[in-house]
Amino acid sequence: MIKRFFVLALLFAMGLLFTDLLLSYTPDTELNSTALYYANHTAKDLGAANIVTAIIVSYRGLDTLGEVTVLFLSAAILVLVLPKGWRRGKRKPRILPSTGELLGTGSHLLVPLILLLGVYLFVNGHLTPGGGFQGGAIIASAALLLLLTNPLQPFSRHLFSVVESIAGLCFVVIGLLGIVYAGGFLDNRLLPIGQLGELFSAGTMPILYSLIGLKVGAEFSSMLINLSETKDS
Amino acid sequence: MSPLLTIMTLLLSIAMIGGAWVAIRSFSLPMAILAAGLVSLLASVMFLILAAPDVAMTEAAIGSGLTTFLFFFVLGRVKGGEDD
Amino acid sequence: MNFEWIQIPYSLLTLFIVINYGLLLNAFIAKIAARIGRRHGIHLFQNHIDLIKNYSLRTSITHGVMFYLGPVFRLGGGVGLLLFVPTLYGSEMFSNLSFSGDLILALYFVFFGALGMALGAGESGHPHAAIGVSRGLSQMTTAELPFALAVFSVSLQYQTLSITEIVSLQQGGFLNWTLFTNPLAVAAAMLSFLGSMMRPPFDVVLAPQEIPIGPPTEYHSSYLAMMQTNRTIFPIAKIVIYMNLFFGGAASWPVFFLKVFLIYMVSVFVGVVFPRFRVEQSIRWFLIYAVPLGILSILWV
Amino acid sequence: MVSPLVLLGTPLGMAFLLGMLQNRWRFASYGITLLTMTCMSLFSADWVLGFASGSLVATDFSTAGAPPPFAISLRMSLTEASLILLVNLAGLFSTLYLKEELLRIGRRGMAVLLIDIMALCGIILTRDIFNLFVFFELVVISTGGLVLLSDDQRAPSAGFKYLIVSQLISVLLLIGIIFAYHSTGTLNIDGMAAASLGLLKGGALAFFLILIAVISELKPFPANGWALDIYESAHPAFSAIFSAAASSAALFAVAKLLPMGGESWLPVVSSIGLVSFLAANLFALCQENDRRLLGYSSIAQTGLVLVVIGQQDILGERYLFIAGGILLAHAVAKAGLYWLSGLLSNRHLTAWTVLRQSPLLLFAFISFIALLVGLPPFPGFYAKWELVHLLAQEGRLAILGLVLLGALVEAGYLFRWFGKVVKRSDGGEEAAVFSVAPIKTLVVFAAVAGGWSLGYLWGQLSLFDNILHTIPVLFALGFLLLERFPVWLKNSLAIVGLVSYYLISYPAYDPMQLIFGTVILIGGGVILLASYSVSGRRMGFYPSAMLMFAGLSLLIEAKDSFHFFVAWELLTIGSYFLILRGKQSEPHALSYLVFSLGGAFLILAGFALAAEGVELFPLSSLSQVTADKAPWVFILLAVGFMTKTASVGLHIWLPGAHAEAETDVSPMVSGILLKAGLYGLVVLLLGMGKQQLYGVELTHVMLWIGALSALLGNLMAVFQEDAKRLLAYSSIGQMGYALFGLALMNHLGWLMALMFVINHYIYKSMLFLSVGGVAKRTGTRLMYQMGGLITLMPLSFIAVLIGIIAVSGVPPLSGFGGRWIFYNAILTAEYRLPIILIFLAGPIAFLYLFRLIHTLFLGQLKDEHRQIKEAPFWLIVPQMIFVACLMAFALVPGVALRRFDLYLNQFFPQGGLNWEGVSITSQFGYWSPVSIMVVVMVIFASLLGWLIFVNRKAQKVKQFNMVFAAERPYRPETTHFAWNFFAPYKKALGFLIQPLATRFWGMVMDLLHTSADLTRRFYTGNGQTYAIHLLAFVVVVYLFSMGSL
Amino acid sequence: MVLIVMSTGFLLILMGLYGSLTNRNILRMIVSFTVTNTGVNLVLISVGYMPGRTAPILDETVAVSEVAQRIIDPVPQALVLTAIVIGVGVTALMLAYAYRLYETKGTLDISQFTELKW
Repeated sequence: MIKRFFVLALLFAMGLLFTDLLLSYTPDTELNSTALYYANHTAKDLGAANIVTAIIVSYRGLDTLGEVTVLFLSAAILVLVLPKGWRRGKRKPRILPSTGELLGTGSHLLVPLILLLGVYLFVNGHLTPGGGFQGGAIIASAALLLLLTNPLQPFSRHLFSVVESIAGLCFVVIGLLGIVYAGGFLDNRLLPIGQLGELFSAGTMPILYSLIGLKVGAEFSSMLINLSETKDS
Repeated sequence: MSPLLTIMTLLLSIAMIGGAWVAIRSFSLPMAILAAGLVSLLASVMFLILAAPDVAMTEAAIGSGLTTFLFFFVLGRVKGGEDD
Repeated sequence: MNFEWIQIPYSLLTLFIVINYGLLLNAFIAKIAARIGRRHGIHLFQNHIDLIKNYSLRTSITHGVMFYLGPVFRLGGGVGLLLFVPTLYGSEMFSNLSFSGDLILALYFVFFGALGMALGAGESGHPHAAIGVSRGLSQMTTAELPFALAVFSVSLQYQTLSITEIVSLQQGGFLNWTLFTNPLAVAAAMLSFLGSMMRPPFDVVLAPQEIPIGPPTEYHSSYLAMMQTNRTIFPIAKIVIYMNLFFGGAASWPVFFLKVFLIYMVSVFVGVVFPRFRVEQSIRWFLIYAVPLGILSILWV
Repeated sequence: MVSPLVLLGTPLGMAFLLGMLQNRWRFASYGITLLTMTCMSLFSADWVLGFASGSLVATDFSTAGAPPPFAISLRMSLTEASLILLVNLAGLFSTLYLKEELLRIGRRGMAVLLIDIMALCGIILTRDIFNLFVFFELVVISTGGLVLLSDDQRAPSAGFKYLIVSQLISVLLLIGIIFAYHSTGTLNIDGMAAASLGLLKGGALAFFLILIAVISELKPFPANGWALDIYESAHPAFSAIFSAAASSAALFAVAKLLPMGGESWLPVVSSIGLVSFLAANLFALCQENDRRLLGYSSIAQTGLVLVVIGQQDILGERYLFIAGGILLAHAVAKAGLYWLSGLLSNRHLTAWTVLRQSPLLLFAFISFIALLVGLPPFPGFYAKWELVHLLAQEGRLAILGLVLLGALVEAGYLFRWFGKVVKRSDGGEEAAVFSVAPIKTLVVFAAVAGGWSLGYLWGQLSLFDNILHTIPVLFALGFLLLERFPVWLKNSLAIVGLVSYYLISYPAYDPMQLIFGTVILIGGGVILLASYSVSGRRMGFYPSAMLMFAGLSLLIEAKDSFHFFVAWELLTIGSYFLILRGKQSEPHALSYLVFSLGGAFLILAGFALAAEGVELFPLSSLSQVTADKAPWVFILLAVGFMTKTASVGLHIWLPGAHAEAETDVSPMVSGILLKAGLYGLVVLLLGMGKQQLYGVELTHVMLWIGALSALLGNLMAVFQEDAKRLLAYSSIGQMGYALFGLALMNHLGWLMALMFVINHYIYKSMLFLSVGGVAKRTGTRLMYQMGGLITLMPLSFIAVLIGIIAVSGVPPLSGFGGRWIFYNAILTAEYRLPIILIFLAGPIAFLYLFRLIHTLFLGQLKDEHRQIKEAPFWLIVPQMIFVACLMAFALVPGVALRRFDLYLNQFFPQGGLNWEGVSITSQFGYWSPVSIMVVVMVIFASLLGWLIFVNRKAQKVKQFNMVFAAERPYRPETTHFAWNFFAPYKKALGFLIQPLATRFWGMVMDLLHTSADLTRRFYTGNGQTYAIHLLAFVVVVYLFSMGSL
Repeated sequence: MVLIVMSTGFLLILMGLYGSLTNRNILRMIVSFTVTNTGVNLVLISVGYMPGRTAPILDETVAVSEVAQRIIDPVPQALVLTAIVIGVGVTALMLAYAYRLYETKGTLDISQFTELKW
């Protein structure tokens, strides 16, 4: 009880801090210099319609690289963290209650569609809302669906890691090529930027975002699979 | 800024806070997880209102969808631990 | 003041006079004590006879090198102390070997004999010797303190460390004596004097020797003779220092004999009146009564 | 030069590549990892060299082809390059070290390790604040993975605690970042600084959040329970990275961010650092687990660097030198210690005793500890020196004091540990195993090499000379290489070295230096003769001894405060190692070291206060210290020096240290080392003269201290049962005399003090040697267990006899000269009261001296000692030399003193001595050593001769002819006459020697320990509580800083 | 409106923190942290919001020439995207840890994992 009280007092103080922040906040009426630069230069220099994508993939590409690395790390560490016996249990065949006709058939029907949606999202990431992360998550949801229908679904873990690694490697290599052949690391002008609004425009941006999508998808999937695989229950 | 939007925001906010309350204080852990997912989902609606479609999609897909499933996968493995 | 060869026979002469006077003095005091106790007492020359007898005895017992050193140190200390201090003021003949050093030399040479005796007694391996020594040294540390303070006070008073000069500054009437110009220092010194005379109430140091098997049993014949000689010389050598520092010194032998006798009698009287102190009692006594006097005397100057 | 982006991209790419490989290609994976790490290290080394040679300037690297504020940019300058070199090297060596674990865990673990290192480099390089956040998260997650490398079952819980806390941190960081962005319109750190974020509306709060989040990554007290748990349970090689690399990176991040907030935040940072530094050091006192202890120490050191960062406003261009010195020294040492801990199987501190099996590893261990504590010649020393000076110059005395206090506590527990390792017997039930793994050992030695080269580098970079360039130090270190050779060779070399150094340098000495120099170098050589009696190799003795002598000889040559202090530290360390060699000396060596270092810090503070920003402060300018500071400088320095001379109150280290030291070490530390303190006082008093504080004459106070030391030292010596302890206490008394003499501030007082320097050296060395020889033969130092040794060890007896006559000041030996000068000196003194104490002290010396000689050599020979032989030849040789010296010095003291007497005339023109022929005259009295000697000898010889003559036929009486029998009591020693020898004396004066000082210092230690032990319990081990601590920390800092800003 | 969202965000943060600091069950702590993360994301987005403007995407309604006047600040959105992904990474890791801890002790009570202390 004392602890709870103490926590409340601390949070109250934090609340004061936040209130302070809140009260000192005045919404901007004009874009600040950074945002203005992005607004004015994205289309012209990078040829991307979705400014957020441009920022993520190009201007702040290093962040994104770090971000996919976070996922890569999480996926890798997940395997390390989970107890040794976690995966062994799957040797024992289990009798599971049927998941039902509807789910089974539905999933077989849905999975390709979902995959397609995912791919669409990240391929068009530089033009429309959505991109690699969203697309990757959706691809992972396909894997999830398969898992739900059949928890014993055999997945080629190696396939995931190869996809993941190749995507990551390509990302890094393209980024580094940017230093040599274009303005800098992850400069998308490695390829011609093309016409604003077209699919094959914005230089390497769609490629990079697709790589991100693949990588994220693979990582999420392997995370889900690793967490779902059962020991004995 | 239409008043409609403001009212919607307000309602969403209230719903989120309610959801959050359930998430942190609910007796049942699955309920808490679902409530947290719901908060996330409502947040993604909020993001749409705030003109951030990219974020909204991500939050919906990852924050509310994927995370919730991760939780349930683990929850299924910890027998008896959920009530500690 | 430089060394000349003639000083050697002069010093030996001093030594001779002092030994004889000392022997007689001791016998005289013993006689007085005996008469007070209605006994007949010793013959006045008994000490002479004993001494000569002991010197002529042979022994076939030794306890080792240090055993020899005991009496040697002891007597060497006594003789040295006597000779390092001018005996008669203004007499070239009886200023002995005082060119070697000043008051400080005398002050520290007092310890020479004590140290030697302690060592020699220790060599005998007799436990009582060690007990006596430890008591003696313990008592000495505090007994000497008031004296050291008084000496310091006196040298501050006269701004010199030379004994001859101190005496010369006290000439011209007994009111010039330190006894009257610096009574506190004298008081402190006299209390200290009581402690160093090996008489009651401060003679518990000697107690182990009184036990039949104590060190004197081991030190016999010529050893004993040497120690007896020292017993004779040492108190007088010490009194000479007191006399020079506090009582105006002595310009001639009669004055010398008189002053030494009177000073000696102080300790005798006190000894008759008080019973023995234990060591820790005497230490406290010196610290409580004598040392403050000494401190006051220093502050007084 | 390789672009920093490649530096980040390559390990990342390789990590991705590892993800693709087959699980079974483990060795290939490991090879790739190792290769990558090596390349990265080489690349960063290339950068460092480039910057160091001056061919490069700091450059920004932009990404995405857009200019910096709009795209993420990286910066590379000397600082960044050095730090990433550090990070990569830590990574490389840890990879080597982790070979087995990595092969077991497989490619994923290696990938995580690579990414961890990469992310740390990213934190250092990036100039974008959100990018910083990303890299921090990467570090968090990879840490979460790498914690699992450990076999420790508790590691996962530690990792989880870390994750909880890092969640909180990231919340704070993100909110801070977005509001900072809102205020300034940029995410670039430089941009934010240019827009002075701290001054904008809401900006201060945003900055606060960012700052506190990054600082939280530094594990500040009290929000650091999680970090300790990680340190304790993680694999040591990972802890090495976590401590060395991660902390450095986070510290750099703080330094990078601070310009955003402006100068007003510096005190906040300083305070946080200071609290961490003190608290962590305090808590470390109670640690028994090695890795947790190292964890506490890491936190403390990080706190110290944080203090430095917070003080950058006054450090100016030396900022990097100072911060870098502390940071790099800590990083190398801590990494080394963690690697070392991996070689041991047991986690208890005392388990490290197995290191004794390998002298090289022991050397590594002590090198690391010296690096951490900041002893010369390591970088921390130079850094601390300059830091303290700059702090003093700006009057930031509170910080100065607290930093030094913390450093002292740190030195305390680290050296306590070292002492245990060197001295404790192996624990017993759980004997630690000591794995011999060549690669791991190699890694440890890489750290050792790194530490020493950093020491050299910092010496070169410092404003002063390089310590490693001074001949005496090199000579001492050279003995490290000779360790394999036998004693006789090393000993001869040492003696030749000392003597030839003396011959080279003495023409340049003034009389003052000459006296000290002779005592130190020639005196040292003489004492070293005794070391021939030791056979074998005597590992560790010569480097330590020579280090001490190096320090001593440098001390008297020092012209300025820096060299003086360096020498002071060197001699302290050297003598500590020497003392530690004694069988039972562990606790005493520790208290010696703690007191000495405490004293040294006071001296450091004193010099710093005096220097007032002068880079090289000549000792002669002590006289020009401004009047308002002078008394304080005087007090600091005087107390510092009096610690070394063991003045009463600060004396409790001495008896144990001197008594427990080895036979030939005791004379060195007593006869020679104590003089260092006197030399310091001489320098101080010559420079500053009399000082007054609040109307109190400070030399007067010293007079009292000296007199009290003389009295109490002697008094305590009287009651010792242990012969060497008795001598040790007597040293306190003797030093009291010398201090008294100096404090008299007149000609003769100083002459007396100098005479004590010579005399005390001779007779105390001699006594320690002979008592040591006796103790060696009898196997005990307790006096009541000895006796009657005179016939068996006559030469030792003669030495002691002469020694005690000299000590007690009885004519005719040289001790009397001292007393005579003393009396003359006090006749002109202004203060009379303390003299009384000295008077009392004098005869007391008799008591213990008599006891010493009597109970050892006289009395009854013990049965078990009947077969004893005279002390070894080489112990006797120096004793006889000393006897000869004493005799010579007694006869012709003028040889040594006359020149000095003249020399003193320039300081105290009044009251010199007159040297006419053989007699010496002062204004008050006279003294003729030769005639005294002749007279005494003649009397003595004639009496002795006669006695021998008449008793020439005497036979020796057997000792049992005089002992009476009695029942043997339960404790036989209580009936021995030598037991409790001066019992009545104790009854009378015992109250004076109540162990007040011991009790006081014991109480201080207890208080420290108890409070540390109680408060550390708030690290409950509960991850949630740790998170609450963090939150509370944030809130408290928020309230404080908002209140003060 | 922005202020409403922002205060909601802050409130969610505080509630999440409260939940994670008072619930002893590890899974509940993690759930609470996701609530906190959602709150953080809300705050981040609301800071970048400007009333009356549209999403930072160029399409038929937003011409290149007037883009600076029409769109809202894209930077916070980019940051939030990154933050969400990082958040899920950390959450996944914590969940895995939770299971690992459960395996060792058979409990999810955080106060049971205190072997390391002091």
